[in-house]
Amino acid sequence: MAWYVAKRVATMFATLFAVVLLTFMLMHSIPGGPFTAERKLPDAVEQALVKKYNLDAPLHEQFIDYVRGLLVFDLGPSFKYEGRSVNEFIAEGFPLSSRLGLMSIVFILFLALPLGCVSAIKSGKWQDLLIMFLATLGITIPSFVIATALMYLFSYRLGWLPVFGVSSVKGYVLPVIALSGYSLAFITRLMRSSLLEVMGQDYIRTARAKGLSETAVLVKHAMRNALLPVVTILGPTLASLLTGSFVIEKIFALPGMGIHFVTSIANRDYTAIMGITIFYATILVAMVFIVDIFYVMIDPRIKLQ
Amino acid sequence: MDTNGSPWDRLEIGDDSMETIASEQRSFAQDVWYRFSRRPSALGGAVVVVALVLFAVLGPFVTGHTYFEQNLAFVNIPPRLTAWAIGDSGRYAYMTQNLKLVELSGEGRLLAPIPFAREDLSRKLIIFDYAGTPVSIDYSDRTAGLRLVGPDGSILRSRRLWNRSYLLGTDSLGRDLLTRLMYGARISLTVAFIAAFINLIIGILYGGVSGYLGGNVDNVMMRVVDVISTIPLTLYVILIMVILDSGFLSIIVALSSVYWVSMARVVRGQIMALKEQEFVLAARTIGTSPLAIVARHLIPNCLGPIIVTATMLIPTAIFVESFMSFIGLGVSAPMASWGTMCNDALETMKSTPHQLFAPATAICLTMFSFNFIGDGLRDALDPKMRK
Amino acid sequence: MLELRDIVKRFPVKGPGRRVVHAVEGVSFSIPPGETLGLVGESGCGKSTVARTAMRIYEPTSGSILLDGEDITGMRERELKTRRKKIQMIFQDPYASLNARMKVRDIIAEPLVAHGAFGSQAETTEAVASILERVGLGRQHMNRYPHEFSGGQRQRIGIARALILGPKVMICDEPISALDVSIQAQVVNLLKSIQRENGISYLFIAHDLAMVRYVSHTVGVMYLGRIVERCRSEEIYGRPLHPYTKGLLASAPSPRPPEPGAERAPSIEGDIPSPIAPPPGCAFHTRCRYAEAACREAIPVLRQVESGHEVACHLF
Amino acid sequence: MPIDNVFEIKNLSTSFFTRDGEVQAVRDVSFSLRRGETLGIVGESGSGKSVTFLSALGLLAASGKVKGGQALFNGRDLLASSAKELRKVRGKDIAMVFQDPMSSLNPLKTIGKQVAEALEVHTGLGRAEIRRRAIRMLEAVRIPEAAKRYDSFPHEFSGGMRQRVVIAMALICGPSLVIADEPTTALDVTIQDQILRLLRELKRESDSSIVFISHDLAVIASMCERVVVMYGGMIMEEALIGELFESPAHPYTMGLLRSIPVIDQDKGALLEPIPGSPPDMLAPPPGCPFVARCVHARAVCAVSPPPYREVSKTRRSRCWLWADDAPVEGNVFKERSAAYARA
Amino acid sequence: MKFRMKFPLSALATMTLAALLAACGGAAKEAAVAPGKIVFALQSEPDGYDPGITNNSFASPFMTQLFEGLVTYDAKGEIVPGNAESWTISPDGKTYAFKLRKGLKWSNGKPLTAKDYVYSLLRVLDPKTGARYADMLTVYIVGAEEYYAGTGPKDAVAVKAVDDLTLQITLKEPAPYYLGILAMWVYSPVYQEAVEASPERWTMDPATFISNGPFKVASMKLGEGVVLQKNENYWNAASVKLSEINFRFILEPATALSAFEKGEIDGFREVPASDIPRLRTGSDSLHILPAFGTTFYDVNTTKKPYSDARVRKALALALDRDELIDNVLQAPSTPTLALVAPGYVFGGADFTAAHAKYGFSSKADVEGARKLLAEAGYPDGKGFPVLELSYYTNATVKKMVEAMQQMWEKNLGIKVKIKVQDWAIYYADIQALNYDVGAMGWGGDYLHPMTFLQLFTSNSTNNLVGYKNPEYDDLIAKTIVETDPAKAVELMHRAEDIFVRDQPVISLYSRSNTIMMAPHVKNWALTALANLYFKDAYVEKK
Repeated sequence: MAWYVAKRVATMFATLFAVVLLTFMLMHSIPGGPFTAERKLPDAVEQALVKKYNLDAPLHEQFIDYVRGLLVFDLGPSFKYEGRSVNEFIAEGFPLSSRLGLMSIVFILFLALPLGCVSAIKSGKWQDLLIMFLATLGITIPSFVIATALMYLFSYRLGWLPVFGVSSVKGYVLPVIALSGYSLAFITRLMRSSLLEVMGQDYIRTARAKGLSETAVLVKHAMRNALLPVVTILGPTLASLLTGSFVIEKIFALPGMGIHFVTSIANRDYTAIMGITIFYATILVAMVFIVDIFYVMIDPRIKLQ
Repeated sequence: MDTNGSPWDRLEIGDDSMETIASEQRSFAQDVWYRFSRRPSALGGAVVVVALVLFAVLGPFVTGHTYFEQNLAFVNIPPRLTAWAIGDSGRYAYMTQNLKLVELSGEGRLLAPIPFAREDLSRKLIIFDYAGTPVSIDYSDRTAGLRLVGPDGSILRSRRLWNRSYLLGTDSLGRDLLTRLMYGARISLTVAFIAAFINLIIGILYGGVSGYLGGNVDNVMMRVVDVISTIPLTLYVILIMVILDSGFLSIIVALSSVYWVSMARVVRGQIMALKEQEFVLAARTIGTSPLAIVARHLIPNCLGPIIVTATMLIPTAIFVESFMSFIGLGVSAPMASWGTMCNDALETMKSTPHQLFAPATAICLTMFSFNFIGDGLRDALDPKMRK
Repeated sequence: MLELRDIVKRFPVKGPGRRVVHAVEGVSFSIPPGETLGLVGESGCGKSTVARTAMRIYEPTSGSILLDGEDITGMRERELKTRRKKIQMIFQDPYASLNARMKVRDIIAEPLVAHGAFGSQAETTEAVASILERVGLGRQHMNRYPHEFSGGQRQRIGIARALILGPKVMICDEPISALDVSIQAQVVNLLKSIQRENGISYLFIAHDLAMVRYVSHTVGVMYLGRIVERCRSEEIYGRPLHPYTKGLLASAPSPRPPEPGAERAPSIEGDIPSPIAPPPGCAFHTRCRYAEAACREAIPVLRQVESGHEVACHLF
Repeated sequence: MPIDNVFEIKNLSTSFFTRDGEVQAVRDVSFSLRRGETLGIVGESGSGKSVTFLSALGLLAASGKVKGGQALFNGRDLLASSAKELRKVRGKDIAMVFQDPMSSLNPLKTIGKQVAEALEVHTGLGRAEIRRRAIRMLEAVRIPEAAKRYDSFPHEFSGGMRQRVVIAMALICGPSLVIADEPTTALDVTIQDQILRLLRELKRESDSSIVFISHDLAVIASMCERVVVMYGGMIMEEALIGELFESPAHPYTMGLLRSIPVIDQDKGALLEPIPGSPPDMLAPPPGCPFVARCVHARAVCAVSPPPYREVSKTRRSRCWLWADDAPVEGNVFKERSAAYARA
Repeated sequence: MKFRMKFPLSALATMTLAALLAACGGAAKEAAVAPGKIVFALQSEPDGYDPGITNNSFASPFMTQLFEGLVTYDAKGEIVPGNAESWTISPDGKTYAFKLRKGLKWSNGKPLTAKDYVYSLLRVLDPKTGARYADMLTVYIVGAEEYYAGTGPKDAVAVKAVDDLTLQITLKEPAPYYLGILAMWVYSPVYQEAVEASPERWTMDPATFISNGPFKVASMKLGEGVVLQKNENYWNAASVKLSEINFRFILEPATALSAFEKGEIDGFREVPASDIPRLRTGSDSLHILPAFGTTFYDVNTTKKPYSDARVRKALALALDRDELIDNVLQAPSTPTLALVAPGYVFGGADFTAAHAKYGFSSKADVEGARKLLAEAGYPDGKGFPVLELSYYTNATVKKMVEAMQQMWEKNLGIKVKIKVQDWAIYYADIQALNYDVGAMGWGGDYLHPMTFLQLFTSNSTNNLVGYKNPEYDDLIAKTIVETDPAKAVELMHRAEDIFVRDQPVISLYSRSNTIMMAPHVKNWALTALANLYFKDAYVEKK
């Protein structure tokens, strides 16, 4: 176990370093200057800015500087927003995005797992067909269409829920649903196929042969085993949910991380793009790592290796 | 029973009858098709995709419109129209979203714009001149909404008509939505197919090399894949699109350069498992060259998962393309993909919902079809289903 | 014809430390032309590894392989290719050993294609047809796919593929283990008749002692990577010497119902030790009822104790 | 029906409905098992031997359907029982031991839990008592340091140990019938021998009946008193074990025995294999399933299934050659009995 | 008792649900119409809040509410005294002396004096500050350019505090429109103590964000919004009626519109084009106001064939501005072929009244355009290279360029390719003259034609078309030194004549500002310079 963790942590950092290097290179090949605003800047101002952000230094020096900053969790200043640091974008945006993400994951798990189970148990029956139809629908509709349609119906037409913002608890309803759509559908499908697979295993037959009721077989033997693939997918899912969605945040006017990322790309805000990308990657790697550890805890077989 | 012979005649058993093969002869492809075609959803998906391709390829020739031809007089016209009868002329007027009048034939054909005369701000009337007859849009009554009134101030009779000139209506520049949808299908499907195909090739090559060589080469190659998949892929696509400028080719390049990682993983996993299989060992002991082993033994045998993954790459590509369009990185105008059409229509959804409905439905339907095909193929190609 | 000298094969184990699986630890034997060497042993004893190493599917950690007197151990694949005609292999799993995506004709013709043995398609087809008939299948089966055949038929296709280049040595890696009882004899008979006609040498691997005895001229018993006993096949039942061989024989259920009340010979207790950490000394001492102190320390070497009968045991 | 029949299958037919068609896995199978008896079921893969018992216990996969027949346990038809009643029988009165000890154990649960589970379901015992009994059971199947290994996971065990656990799981409630479905097939000979010995010992200590399913006649011979031979979903013959080896009453059994080398097998002579391949159960031949491979086959064999008839008090056979109107000349069975009679 | 028993359970449930919904819906509504408080949506967060630094148009609502310079605008768009009570201009038109109001205070209660102005303006001229609008000082003030370039001393900058209440600024030339420039926020004072304590981040924290306008910052949240509250220390606090303005960032116009229609916000700008007709007839809230801005398309005059004025003119004439405005833009705007937008009135006539003499039609002049193109050597568009029409990511501009593409292709027979980029790259390309025709426009910085006309002098930093005409330059230079307004107008008209003749850009229309503001919000002002003022606004109680 210790060996496993050590190895995982080592690869984690190696991966992150590669991500940093890669994004740094990508970033410096993006055309368009970070100081292009609505109207042309006087040359002197532009030169002053270049100096201020150390953009005239050789590339490798800039990189070393950047990595040095990373080591103390300093993602540098934003080029676009005077006086803002990239850390601030994350500090301001992440809490909301992650709150939405956590709500979504709870929503997803509470809905997807039972639905997947029902679908698997009623395999081939109308319940299964209905759930699978809805799940496929969830995968097929682009999130911006879901979000817009939800807002149109529930906020604009029916007026049940606020159009934007999260000033009240109700404000979370639509963003969470829209954000969950895809993963909800995906995990429902995964749960179904995984449970179907498990239900065909020999040990399920063994459990039945012991005289366990179907419910007991499902709860005591099938569920946990069927959850393993779901757990594996949970890492990336959680990471993507926590880090926010540009689409949802834009449509519901939520000041989250996703918005910052896309606007920083449009603004060519180098440090912001890099910082947020690296943050994303870190969250993803961390989530995958946590999920892996969790996986090891629920699956005793892994411990051997 | 043969009445001539006795039931106790000895039955001669020739070698041939002993070595008969009971099952009917079916090649791999036939076998897959047999199982695939027995799933209504999968078959339905395939039919829809074929129909879509036909729709995309042949459709634009039969609508009588082109995807780029604008008619600024007929912008934002929906497929279902409220027609206001102008007197007893048998002609109708349609009130457009931007408060113009268009003359309409009885069957629902758009004829010509009715010239604007003046606006009476005090009476809240927008007055048009229909061959000497003043016809006005009356917006004085908020609760009743907009009405068309005749010269005497009486409200005109109205009825609902289907738009016969533009079956799905027009977009914000007066282009035929149906033709654009068909054309968008070309773009979206082309992007999807090409991107999926390139991903397929790269994925197979990368995964194949990594899996076949194994060892340290595999280790390094898989770390690279890990790194790439550590950044959410849409972010990469955005970055690449930004570097390359948006456009048709860029989308293909962006999608192709990123989404092969899943394919590479699948192929690698398959190859890793297969290369220890006895038939591959057999090929090695026979003296078959490594290239031939990969080409004749390994690749054909991981075709199942490859095809399934590729099938799922297509909807992914359509999806990502539409997302790119949403953030403004779609194909360049006047080309239209479903994604750009959706995006263009989103903002004006309240005024012109039909513009969103058509492409969104098309995306949905396509995704559904490919999902069903994918599910069908997964089952049909599943080795566990074989005897 | 085929000679293995002191073959050692170890596989690295993933994880911390430099642990290895001691799959084969110093196996030597030679098979004269037209004869069969049978290798028996339980799973994990290294018999399949020996087979695969002999085929150069695995590179031996040390030791050498001599084919027809020629050392093929260090040969590059290019040089090896011409030698491969002389040595061919039949695999255990009749399902996994045939490429499901290829027609029977192409499967059998593959060695010819690989070696460019025949020029024309017609010649190739003819060669395939005749070899198919040789293994008891008809030319009408050529255009079928493997999944349309039963296990026994598939195994015969595998034999045909191995046979088509006219090898001098055939490695049979548990060719009958996966077959139904009623089919096993078909395959064994076929192998025997081929040997009689073509004078091929076999390395025949199985875990069924009765079958090995029946097929082989010489039998080697393997335990944890080593040959512990080797003798003429007639003697293996008649005069087993190594305690493991004795236990193995006692463990195998008699193919006839026991006499009521008959006392059974004591069999072997305990589990097979892990090949990652084999016991020191004689690997069998953990389960051996005769084990002495020496067995725990020194590894016994395979010595000839009688004419044509070798045993690796401190007791002899 | 003799009253001491603990278990009886009557005219059971089971099919699997796959996308390729109906696979007739079990066709008109009947046999019975006496109290305390060990019955062997022998047959090749796909002969329907496992399916027969899975049908009886309601453990078939979703695609499997029992088409007809009865499975009487102590006189009660299991096939007519409700799922709930059946559950009460399963694990308590009838237990099963499956072939692959790795896959029959849930990899995520400790072996102790899995052994104890049947007790939890069928008894109202307290936790501590259940644990005590489970440990005792593990000891009974010779798991060393049973109390310590109680909390181990299956992957920490060797194959032989796992199979012992599976046996412990089956026996924990003291069932009156144990169905061992190829319990040693996945094991090495030495381990197989250990397991067979264990089973024999356990059998001696209890009065439960055992059905022992195997494709290996030798294993059956070392375990059972009586044997049922299955082929192509049907019973070919039924006999006391000695009789079967002595004088098989069906051409299939005869072929089977001849195709196995014996210890003193003449190495010069070839074995006598059964020609051909087993039938495709998607489209089984209309007559005897063995007809295509039978050297004694007659015209009638290809047309209609042979009757299953009593050959002697202890044996039955499903072969046309035993029919009353079958000619004696060239009839391997009738000639033989005629020879006996003459003798 | 009996009727109670009959009371249906479902009705109870319905009532509960209704009450629940009413409670929630009501809360949101209440917040919106609470006396003195408004919520106003902005489309984007500005890139900064420091008046000395930013030139971002999204900063405008903050600058106008938070800061007040020497002069400011009233609701009619006229320049009125702000912090300065009065001022005098020397006869040569070069020296301005401002008399500050007595008792001016910062929002923290500290006194604001002329020295604060000196500090603030000198800070703008310090290159380290990175002021984006620095040229609004360097061009005009004596010594400013030299100090900014590092070639002159700080003392030489002609911004002096004569005493605490008197500020004197000396100009290089007598720019008659200088008061308009003075009204720009770059001339706003900043609080020295706060700025020096944290030069980059003083605007990030309400505690240090000291301002002098009618409002001050109460709270700010990155990406979400900024809440302003009334500044009790404002000199005219008595007339400020709103107690709170909540500026909320809503990027998606459709969301803002929905929120507005559901009463969650009280106003927003940039109304989605296709909703304008609907709102125009169906709502009291839509306001379309003239803007001092022109939308035009830059033409790269350094590149063949666009270096030929006839080609540029042909392109300009081939567009049907009526169609573009009515059917594509769908927002009322004035078609134009000239540069200056209406709004500057001199001598009772709008500057643009003179445009009539150019005699152009808002319809396409296909004949004329084709003729010009043929004269330039491309009859029926033959031989004309593919025109690359560039624009930046924007939904409305996208529609415009697509319509223009078709008009040009149809009317001139040329081939047009559309290219879209993000603003940052697009603008870089335009600056590098790496384009054929590109979407552009200009919103005036101050209410004077010079804000437009100065764009196309040879040395203008915002001359992005490579246009060079000494005659034009000369006229503009003369205008700057002309102290007689009538003569200045005459000079400017002559300059615009040259512009129309040369057509360095293709003008399309003079812009309008659209704004949605709930009817209960009264007395707000949106000037032609697109600055929004809430200092006199109030919320009418229902």
